[in-house]
This record gives sequence, C-alpha cells and structure tokens, in this order.
Amino acid sequence: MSIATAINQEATLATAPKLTMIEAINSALRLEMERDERVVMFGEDIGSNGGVFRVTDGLQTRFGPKRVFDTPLAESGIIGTAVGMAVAGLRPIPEIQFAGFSYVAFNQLASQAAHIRLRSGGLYACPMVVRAPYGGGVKTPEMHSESVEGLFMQTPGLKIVIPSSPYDAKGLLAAAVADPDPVIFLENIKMYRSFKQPVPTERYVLPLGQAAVIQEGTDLSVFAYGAMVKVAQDAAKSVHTQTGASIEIIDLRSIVPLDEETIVASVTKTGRAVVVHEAPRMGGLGAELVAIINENCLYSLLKPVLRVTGYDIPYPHAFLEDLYLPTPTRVAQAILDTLED
Amino acid sequence: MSIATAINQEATLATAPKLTMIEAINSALRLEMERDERVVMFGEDIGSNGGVFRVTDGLQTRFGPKRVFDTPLAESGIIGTAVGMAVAGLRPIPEIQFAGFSYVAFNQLASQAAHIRLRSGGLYACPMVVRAPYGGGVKTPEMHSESVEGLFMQTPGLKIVIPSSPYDAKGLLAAAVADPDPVIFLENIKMYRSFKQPVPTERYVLPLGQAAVIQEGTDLSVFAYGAMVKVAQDAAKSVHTQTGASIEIIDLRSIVPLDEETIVASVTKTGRAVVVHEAPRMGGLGAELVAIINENCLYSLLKPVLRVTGYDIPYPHAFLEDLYLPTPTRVAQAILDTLED
Amino acid sequence: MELATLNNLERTDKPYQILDLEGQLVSDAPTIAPTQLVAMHRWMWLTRMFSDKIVALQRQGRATTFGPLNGQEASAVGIAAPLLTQDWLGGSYREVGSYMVKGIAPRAFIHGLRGYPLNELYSPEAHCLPFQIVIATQMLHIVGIAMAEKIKGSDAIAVGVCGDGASSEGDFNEALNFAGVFKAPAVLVVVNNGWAISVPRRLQSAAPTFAARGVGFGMPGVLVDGNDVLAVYKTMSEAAARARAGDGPTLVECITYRTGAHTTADDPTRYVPREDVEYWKERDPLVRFRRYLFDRQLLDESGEKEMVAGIEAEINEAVQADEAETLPAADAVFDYAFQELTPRLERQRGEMRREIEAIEQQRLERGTH
Amino acid sequence: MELATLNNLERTDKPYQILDLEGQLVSDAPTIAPTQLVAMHRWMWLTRMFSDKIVALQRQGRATTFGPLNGQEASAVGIAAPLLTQDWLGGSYREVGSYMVKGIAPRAFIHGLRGYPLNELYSPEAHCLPFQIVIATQMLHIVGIAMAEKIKGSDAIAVGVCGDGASSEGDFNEALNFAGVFKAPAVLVVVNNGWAISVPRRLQSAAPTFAARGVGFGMPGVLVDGNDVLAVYKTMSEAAARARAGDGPTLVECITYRTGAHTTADDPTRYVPREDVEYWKERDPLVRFRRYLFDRQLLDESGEKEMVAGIEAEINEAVQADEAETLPAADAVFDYAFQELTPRLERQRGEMRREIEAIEQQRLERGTH
Ligand SMILES: Cc1ncc(C[n+]2csc(CCOP(=O)(O)OP(=O)(O)O)c2C)c(N)n1
Ligand SMILES: Cc1ncc(C[n+]2csc(CCOP(=O)(O)OP(=O)(O)O)c2C)c(N)n1
Ligand SMILES: [Mg+2]
Ligand SMILES: [Mg+2]
Repeated sequence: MSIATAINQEATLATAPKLTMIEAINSALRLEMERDERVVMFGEDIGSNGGVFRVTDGLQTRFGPKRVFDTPLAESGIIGTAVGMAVAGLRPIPEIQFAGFSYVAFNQLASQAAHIRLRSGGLYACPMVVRAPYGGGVKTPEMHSESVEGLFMQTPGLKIVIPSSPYDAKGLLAAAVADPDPVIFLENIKMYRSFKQPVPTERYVLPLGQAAVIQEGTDLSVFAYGAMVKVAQDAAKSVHTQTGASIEIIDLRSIVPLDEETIVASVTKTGRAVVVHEAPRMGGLGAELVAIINENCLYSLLKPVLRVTGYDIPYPHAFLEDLYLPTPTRVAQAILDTLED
Repeated sequence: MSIATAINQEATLATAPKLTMIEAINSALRLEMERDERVVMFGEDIGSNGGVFRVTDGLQTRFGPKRVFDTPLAESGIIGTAVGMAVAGLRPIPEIQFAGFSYVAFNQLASQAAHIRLRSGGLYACPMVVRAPYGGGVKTPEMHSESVEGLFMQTPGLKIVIPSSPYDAKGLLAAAVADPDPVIFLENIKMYRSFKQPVPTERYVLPLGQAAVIQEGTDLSVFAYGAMVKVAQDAAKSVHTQTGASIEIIDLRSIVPLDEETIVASVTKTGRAVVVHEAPRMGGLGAELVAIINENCLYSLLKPVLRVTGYDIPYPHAFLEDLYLPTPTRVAQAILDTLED
Repeated sequence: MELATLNNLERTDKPYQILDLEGQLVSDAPTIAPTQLVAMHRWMWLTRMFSDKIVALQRQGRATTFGPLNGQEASAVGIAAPLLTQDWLGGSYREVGSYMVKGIAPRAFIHGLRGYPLNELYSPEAHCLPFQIVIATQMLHIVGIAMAEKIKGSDAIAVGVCGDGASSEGDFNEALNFAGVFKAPAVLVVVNNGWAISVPRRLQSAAPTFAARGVGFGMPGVLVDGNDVLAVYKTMSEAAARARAGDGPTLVECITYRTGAHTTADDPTRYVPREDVEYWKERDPLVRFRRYLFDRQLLDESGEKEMVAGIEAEINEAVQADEAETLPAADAVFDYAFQELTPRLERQRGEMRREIEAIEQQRLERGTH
Repeated sequence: MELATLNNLERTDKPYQILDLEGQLVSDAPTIAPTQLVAMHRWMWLTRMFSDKIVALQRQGRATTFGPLNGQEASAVGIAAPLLTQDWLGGSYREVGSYMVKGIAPRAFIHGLRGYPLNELYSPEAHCLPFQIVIATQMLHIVGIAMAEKIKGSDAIAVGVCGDGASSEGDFNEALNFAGVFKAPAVLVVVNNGWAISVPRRLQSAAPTFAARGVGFGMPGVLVDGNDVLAVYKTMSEAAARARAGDGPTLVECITYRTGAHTTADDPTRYVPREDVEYWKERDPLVRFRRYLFDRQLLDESGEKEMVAGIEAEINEAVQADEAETLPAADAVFDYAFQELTPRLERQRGEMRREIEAIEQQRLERGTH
C-alpha cells in the first residue's frame, strides 16, 4: 500500500476485519458483482465447490448460476468465450485453476484477448480479468507452481498484476475489473492463507502501475513481488541485524504497467540493487529490471545488480523445490555480496 | 560462422554452390533424412506443396509420404504427436507454418516437449526439431511476423536456434537434429530468399551455443541475430563512415544455449554495447543480455547498453510495421548515442 | 416443408439441396421476397467482383495478401442473409462476402486489406467480429458472445463461420462443446471448400462429413449444398430460429469449393487436380441462381449487366475514396495496445517519433522529396 | 460372439456388460485362463489397497497430493490386462492401477508420490508414459506413439486413457482426429467417473455419451460398463486387435464412478449427492467380480484373505524400501533440463551448491544436528 493511501485508510483500517488473501479476494469479487451487473465469473470448480482454494466460496449461491458458473475442463474455451463475452459488453472474470495451465490457453490470451483492440482498430476492447493462482513452495504436482508473468510481458496487450498482501489484493482487483483492457491477476498460492491483515469491508481501488515502498532504506534496493516480498523482508532483516545496512524494499505489485519511476528513483538513491522472483532467470522480470536500471541509473550503480530467481530449469519435483525457489538465505547472500565494496 | 570453421571450410566453399536460406535448409533436411531413418517430417502443407515457402520442396517425392506428410490443421496436434514420436524413438521435425502459431501449441512445447526428461526422471527424452518461420518486414497478416524466442527462453527445457545465413542455417540444423533435446529452430522469413551464399553440398555441423563474430571491433559491440544481423551491419557501416568507430558485430545464432563467454569477452574489450532484436523489448533477449553484461562486465561498461527492439505493443498492421522493426537508422542512432562520451 | 423440422437439421448423409445444377427446384423454396432474391444475387456478384478487384490491386502492390472468395459466393450470402442486425457474425478472412451482406461496407475491407488498421467505416452496428487469422479461434469468441447475449437476456444470436481446415483445431471442438453445454444461441458453420491451403479435405477428418461432429457434442449437424444459396439460406434460417427460440446451437456444414488460389501468395497448380476444376465449374453458384431468377423473370440479362456495372462502379469508387484518404502516421501503432498509453509506451512512442524526425531530416539533407 | 464384430464396437447407447451386479453372466465371457482371472482380481485389490496406503501416507506427510483410485478398479485392470509388453500405455494420475498391471512396480509410484523424480524402478520395458498432470495432453502423445509404431512397422499399439473432464480439452479432440486421419494403431479410452473434481459429467458435454464423439472423427465409439472388469477386458481386447490388424483406432468409454475424493486435497462432501454414494456402492467392481470367481470356485474367502494379506505385505515392503533409500541431493534438479548441462546451468548449479554449503555452515554454527 502506498503511503498516501495508507494515511487515507488509517481510520478505516483500525476497525477493519482481519482477512486472509483468499477472503480479501472473495470480498473484492463480491463487491464488483454487486456494483456491476456485467461482471460474470466462470472456470473449473468455481461454482458449488467455491474454487479449489475457496476463493469464490459462496458467490454462486449469492449471485446465482447465471453469473457464477462452472465450465467444461478447457482453458482455451474458458478464455476464448471470455473474449467473446467482453466484446459483447460483459465484464468476465474467468479463472484458470493454476497459472501453469494458462499455457493451454496461451493463444487465446496472447493473440486474442491481447489483440482485440489492435485487430478492430480500437472499435472493440477486451476488458476482462483472468484470475490464476501461481507460485511454488507448497509441494504441488507438475505445472501447479509456475510463475507466468515473464511470458505475458513478452506478449504486449495484457496487463499483469501480482499482489503481495490481502489489502493490496482487494484494492488491485477492483482496479483490474475497472480497467478497459485485459488483466492477468496472479494470486500467490503460498500466501493465500499465510497471514491475515485488516482489510476494509467496503470497496477501494489501488491504481495499477504503482509500486509500494515496503521499507525505506539508503544502502541497497531490493525489488520483489508476490511471495518474494516476504522473502526479501526476512533477508533484509537478517542482513540489517548482521551489518546494520539500511535496505529499501520495493513491492512492484504490477508488472505491466511497471512503475519504472519508483525503481529508478530508488536505485539512483541507493546505488545497489537485488531483484528477486520465482520465475526462471533468463528473460524474467529481473532481466528487465536490470536493463531499466542500466539505462537510467548506470552512473549511480556501485555494484552489479544481482538476480535471485528460480533457475533456468523446468520447475522441479515437489521435494526438490525448496532450493529452487529464492530463500531468505540466498537473498541475504546476494544482498551481502552487493553491499561489499 | 566461427573463424576456426571458416578455415576448415575454405577449400570446400570455393567450389560450393550458392544457395538461398531456403535451399540450404532443404539441403540439410534432405541429408538428415538420408543418413537417419528415424527422421520424419510433418506439418501443414509441407507435402505436395513443399511448404508455403517451399522449404520442404521435393522431400515428400524423395522420401515418400510415410516420412514426409501433411497433417490436419492443428498445431497442438502436430507438436503433441511429435512428442509421442520422439519418445517412441523417432526423430521428428515438425513444422509450425508461422512461429506465431506456436501459441496454439504453447502447452505441448513448454510443458510437454520441454518436460519429458524431467517427468520421466531422465528415462525418456524428447529429441525433436520444431521448425518455424518467424520475423517481420514482409507485410504479412496478423500473427505471421511474431518473434517467439523471448517466450521460450522463459520455459526451460527447450533450445532455441536462429540462423542468419544459408551457411549457418544448414550447419546449425544438422546440430539441432542430432541434439538429444527439443530444439526450436526459427527461420527468418525476410531472409529466406534475400541472398545466396556458398554452401557445401555435404553435411556439416555447427555446434549449438557458439556465437559468431561477424566483424571484429574495439569501440562498441553490437549483438544481433536473424535478420537483425544485416541491420546491425548496415548501421555499423554508416556509423563507421561517419565517425571511423571500430564496431564489433556478434551474431548470437543460438539463444539457448547462449554463448555468454563471447558476449562478456566482447563487452569487456569494447566497454560499450547495443543489442538489436525484433521481439518486444520487455523481457526480451536484450534485457537478458544487459543483465549478463551487468553481472560480468559492469566495471568495463562506459555507457548504458541500449536496446533497439520491437516496441512493447502488439505487432502492428502490415503497412505500419516498418518503424516498429529496428532499422539501420535507429540502430545507428543507438550506436552513436552509446559512443558519445 | 420437411426442412422445418428438427429431423431435417440432423441430415448428415447427403447435402441438402433446393436448387439442382440447372436451377430447378428439388425441395420447397424458402419464402423470400423477390427484391431480396435479387439482392442475394447482387451480393454474390459483389462478393466475386470484390475478390477479383483485390487480387488485381494486390498484383499492383496496392493491397496485401488476400484470399480469393470465388466459388463460395452462395455460402457467403446464404449464411448471412437470414440474420438480423443485432445478430453477431464471426468468420475467417474468407467471409468477406458474408460480412458485406451483414452490413460492412466494401471500403472498410479495402482499407484493412491495404494493410491499415480498421477505421470507423467498419460499422460496429453490423456486429461483425474483425476477421480472424489464427484459424478457428473466432468460434470460441462467437460462442462466448452467444453466452453473453443469453446472460443479458437479449434475443440476438451469434454465428461463427470457419473452414474445413479449422475443424481440426482444438478451439473448434471446444467451441462446439461450450455451445452444447451452455445451450448457447449460436450457429456454427463449417464452410468446407475442399482445401486448407494445399491440404485436401480428406486429411482433415476421417469422418465422412464434418456435420457428423455435432452428435458428439449434443447438437444437430446439417449437411447442405454450399453452392445452392437457397439451401444455405433456408438451413441458416432454421438454425437461427432454433437458436433464437432457446433450443440451442446447430452445426452446419456447407459443401462448396475454393475455385481460386488459397491466397495471392499461393500456387494451386502444385496440388489441385484438373478434374476438380471441371467438376466445380459446372456447380458455379452464380450460374445456378441466375437460372432460377431468369426462369422466374425476376432478373434478365440486361438487368444483370446493369447490376454488374453498378457493382463495378461501387467498388472502384470505394478504392479511390480509400486511396485518397490521409493515412495514419507511423506512430499510430501505439494506439492499439491499451486504451491509455502506459508511461513506458509514452516513452517508446517518443523514441519512434525521434526516428521519424531523423528520417525526415535525412530526406531533407539528401535534398530528395 | 456378437462383440467380436465391428458392430459391437459401435454401441453408443447402452453400456456393454458381461457381468450383472450379482456377478451373473449376461453376455458371453471372454476366454481368459483361470489364473489370469484370479490375477485380475488381485490387481483390483492391489489398486485399491495401494490407493488407501498412499492416502494414509499423505495424511502423515509422507506423500504428496494423491488422487484415490477407489471405485475404478475394474476399468483400471480391464484396460491394461489385454495389452502386450510392447504396447504403450499413457494415462493420467488416476491410472496407477493400469500401470501396475502393465508392469510398473508399486515402489516406482511410491517414490514418485513422495515427491521425487522417477528412478530406474520405473521400468521402461513396461512402455508406460510417465503420468500426465496437464489434463488430456497425453492423448496426443499416445497417438504420436501409435503413428511412430506404424511408421516403424512394428506390431505394437498404443493406448491412451483420460477422464471425462479431459474429453473437453482441445487436445483430446485433436488426438481423436489425428488417430482417425492417420489410422493410428491406437485405442483411446475415456474413464468417465462422473466427476472432474467437483464438476459433474453433465457439464462436460451435452451429448448423452462420450463414445458418441467417435463418429465425428471417423472411428467407432464403444460404451462399456466400467465396473465390469470382464466387459472392459473384452472391449479392450477387441479394440486392441482392431488396432493391431491395421484397422484403425477405437474410442472406448468406461462408465464408472470415483467413490473417493478427487485428491487428498479435495472435500467431496461439498458437491457429491448422497444418493450417488449409495447407488455406486451396489456397483462395487470388486464385489461383482468376487461373486463371479467364488461362484466358479476359482477363489474362496480364505484364498482372498491370503491374497489381501500378501498385497498388504508387498506394499508395506515397498514403502519401507523406498523410505530407506538415500535421497537425491537438492541440486539433482539440474539433471533434468537437458542431457548435458549448458555452461549457464553449470554456473547456476554452482550457485545452488553455494547455498547448500551456506545452509550446512549455518547449521554447524548453530550447533544443531
Ligand atoms: C493456427 C493457424 N495455423 C495455420 C495458419 C496458416 N493458414 C492460413 S489459412 C490456412 C488454411 C485454412 O483452411 P480452412 O480452414 O479450410 O479455410 P479456407 O482457407 O479453406 O477458407 C492455414 C493453414 C493459420 N492462419 N492459423
Ligand atoms: C489443463 C488442466 N486444467 C486443470 C487441471 C486441474 N485439474 C486436475 S484434475 C482435474 C479434473 C480432471 O477430471 P477428469 O478428466 O474427469 O479426471 P478424473 O480426475 O476424474 O480422473 C482438474 C480440473 C489440470 N491438471 N490440467
Ligand atoms: Mg478450406
Ligand atoms: Mg472424471
């Protein structure tokens, strides 16, 4: 949450109920459906089952099967029909049960949802929010842990949002639903129930494209998003304890659009940076960040920016995933290396 | 072609016939099918029609419809059956008619071909070469011009090769077919017939993962591949004429594996670099290159590395594509900017 | 009136025909006003002449790659003519004829085929999805639209059209399945023109018809003579009525033939057997329908000549008007990524403008222009 | 012997049955040696007991997420039992039973289900494709394998198995289509267990059966009682014979029921109607086949007890053996990207090793361990 928003919300937050990310997203969906008749939701197991993670719990009962419904098991079908619904004036919120299965719908996302505006010369748009759980660390089967933001940032026409807290999730989801273009909204599985946070009952909007400064600092900037924000915080704390270094942590929150101003301002100030993500390193957001830093603050840069990421191998088997994912240990090591003169 | 290879091949080249890239690839395919019974080829229109670009011309007649055949119009089906064939011991060379249509087969490529080794604990492999024309500048309809290397470098388990000349195409294709893992072989459409080059009649192999120094230089390194090599050459020539600068041009040739040693050595020497590709900028290979340079030669770097690339928008309409693609003018400007003190 | 029953919508064995090759009635004709019948003939002519014109423009470098429409005019017109304004239509590049019937002006296509983004000439009131290049994907969009209209409680239906080749794509089958499961008010049409570029129809499916695909997705499948505009019209009317009544989707297969090349980039002599050409020449959809109209004195030779001349003038004017128009600036490409440019794209647009200026500068320096 | 004809392979109306609920013959039994019949019963027991064991291990944190096999044992065994060693089998996570019949040792699965990469226990001679998680994709691999075996001129066939939910994916339909067009020596099986997680069968297709999908792809579709191991066996034998004879693919639908949860992470009480549970209890495949074997004195109560005890010992030993094994090092993950590590991956492996050492160091410093 940005500082400005924080001040505005302070009063409300004091009395707000504490929610998990699942509950916060459920609340956002409920509010969007209440205020806008055009909003419909569908996917696999989102109806009576309330989603395999219960994110859509109770919504079919509340809004009826016309607006909240299960579909056949076909991701391309889910996204392809959502594209049609968006063109016909609805505001679909399709769910892909796990982000890795977006590969099956890749074409409908990257060449269809993303291209409706282009193909129609702006006569039609494709406002929709594709929700998908993503991320590792919970010992799932194959293709359940993939981070896909690195793919969709290479296929322009799609926005990509990744919240790292219940509060952000609710506000960013409201912005995504209001957005006139397709948004991929990635929900970190490990964070779904990992902690609660005060979340206002009413609707609020956190604009897309604004990073959040989680912790200010002067010696080094750490960039992260989703579950990696917490990993960055743990690492920063341990380094601070060890060395007293003042570490700035920035939660990117939105990959497209990316808040480059905040990134550049931070590194211009600190001169050192580490970027952390779960996705493979090669061509991941970390690479893009280094490129942005290189272009805009090379002369402020005291040390190479280090990338702490998933490795460039297929996502490993459940019991071998722990060291594939960035750990506080690995991030702390990178911070220490980068702090060295 | 690397210098060592050049010396070896010098004698042969003097008498070699001059071929277009199409002819060189056709020759490579023919030789592979002759020497290895396990090689089979299939796709849309590759049989009697010889491919929409005639790359497979005459091959069905030569090897029969059992080994060279047309398929139903279904890219996921083409790649999915190829995966099965590879597991069953064949060496399939499926064609995707235009690389952009690989989106339809994205899952079979990124979660299947790429994961056979992982999923089977190494008991099975998936040796296959997916050929696909790619690239812009020839005024094609939607989804015919996309560069896809930036996508598949984010889905580990796939190799990616992009030749920039008839000679390289033939030698790299031989290596790709011999490789024990899946290779995506991207053929630039604009270069298919743009020039001829002496290409030996017999089989030869250019190993994957070795960049080629197209032109040595000391002031600045330009990295490119595919059709952008020529664009880089034209830009370098004009800058050289204008300023006398000594520009090194490196053709990456293979994206995965990437020849990082050559990249790092070059920038360590020149201290300045520009990278050129057709694909969108965000998370493209350019970003990765900057990240590699940042990690390995930050202290040699005199200026920010500039990226001259496709913009972060959907590939534009035919008559608006010219300035979307990197031109010699734009690359020259980037080189000049980077040469400035 | 056998055709009015659902049974008829389940014919998958023999193509349904109303007019035989001589233009004689072999089944009951649908009730269509005489002016509408003549209009249908004009649309068929418009389709053919538009196609010929674009091919000519393409040869002169005035249009991009184009897929000729010749031979398929009866399907094109018969598919679209029974639809209402509010009904949606989504097809491939080959459905230009259907789209013109539905209300898209020829000039809107000319603009697009010259390689520019569609403009306001492409009337949204016609409810036509901009053409699809990635084969078969539009079938899912159409089913989504049909689902949306049902959710909204409107009486609009949605018609998806694709080729025989498209039937092999996963998306085609997923579209049938979603349509069936959600009882979407949709008609899904396979225009079987014998070829997918060079790949013959027999390599697309081992089943004797594509219409047979319907049963496995819980919907009727109808096989119709796609060169018989009345048969296509009547089948589509009934399928549309069925959809509109809430009785669910129908799969229609129109058997026709692509008598031209796949596109201006294609050389069909490499793969089309000669016999085919002869066989289908006799089945020219315009010849058949002309006979029908002439026999009934709804049109005569001179009337048809006038019609053709009118169409020619109309097309030429459209081409001239479009070529006279000021073209979009190179940096217009930035208008279609998002409704509002992101800061990053603003910067990139600046980058492109810098290049545009540099090129202008070079031009001035060289003294050219 | 009605079933031996092709006609029989086209039943799409009523599931084919050999044993009724009481274990009485209602069609001719296939010719199977008595020892093989008893072996089939044992495999069904093995399937069920293996499943129960993994569920128990999962509850204790000794296994990862697992999809129980209960209720589907007759389909599992009937699908695989007629296959030859050289025949390929590719299924989803739910096909553990079939794979064990085909020759994969229980311990190979235990190892995998503990979250580790498959090892050499997963015998390649069994010709079983490692399980597929991305629903339906294996169907295309199997058709590709069948095409390869045909190209190679071998006499092996390939059998693909998936669920009712999987039938909705594009890949499933593309697999049917490729199999039909290339007359692949394949048998494609839909194990219709009524659910795709919480989504009921009726939401997967508007057609009355999945078997009806066959006709639209030019192949016979057969509906079989999936809780009748003899009916499944006989159907699969004939479909396999047909494929082996070069007569092309067959689509088989086994009607069965998932009596447990979708996986250990699922709570079926949220969506499964009570009546279902009762209805399917009476159709327990083991009960039915036990009656058949008992009636014929091929097995008796004490024999079955011994059988069950033997299986229990076998499974427990496998678990113990596997848990005793030295586990792969964390950096083994680098072994499965490519046959040879690229220089980049060598460096990354080094990076991981550095972390492993750092953790070890921390541990030593803390004095733990
Ligand atoms: C997904 C995809 N694959 C391949 C192509 C290339 N392609 C363009 S048209 C065509 C054939 C289409 O055949 P059909 O569906 O029968 O339509 P027709 O051209 O005959 O009208 C192919 C293969 C494409 N545009 N999209
Ligand atoms: C492409 C894909 N989408 C979604 C899932 C999540 N998922 C796992 S199992 C399953 C249901 C499968 O149903 P069915 O095919 O009937 O097989 P069953 O589990 O009943 O054996 C779903 C939706 C997946 N694994 N892959
Ligand atoms: Mg066709
Ligand atoms: Mg099921």
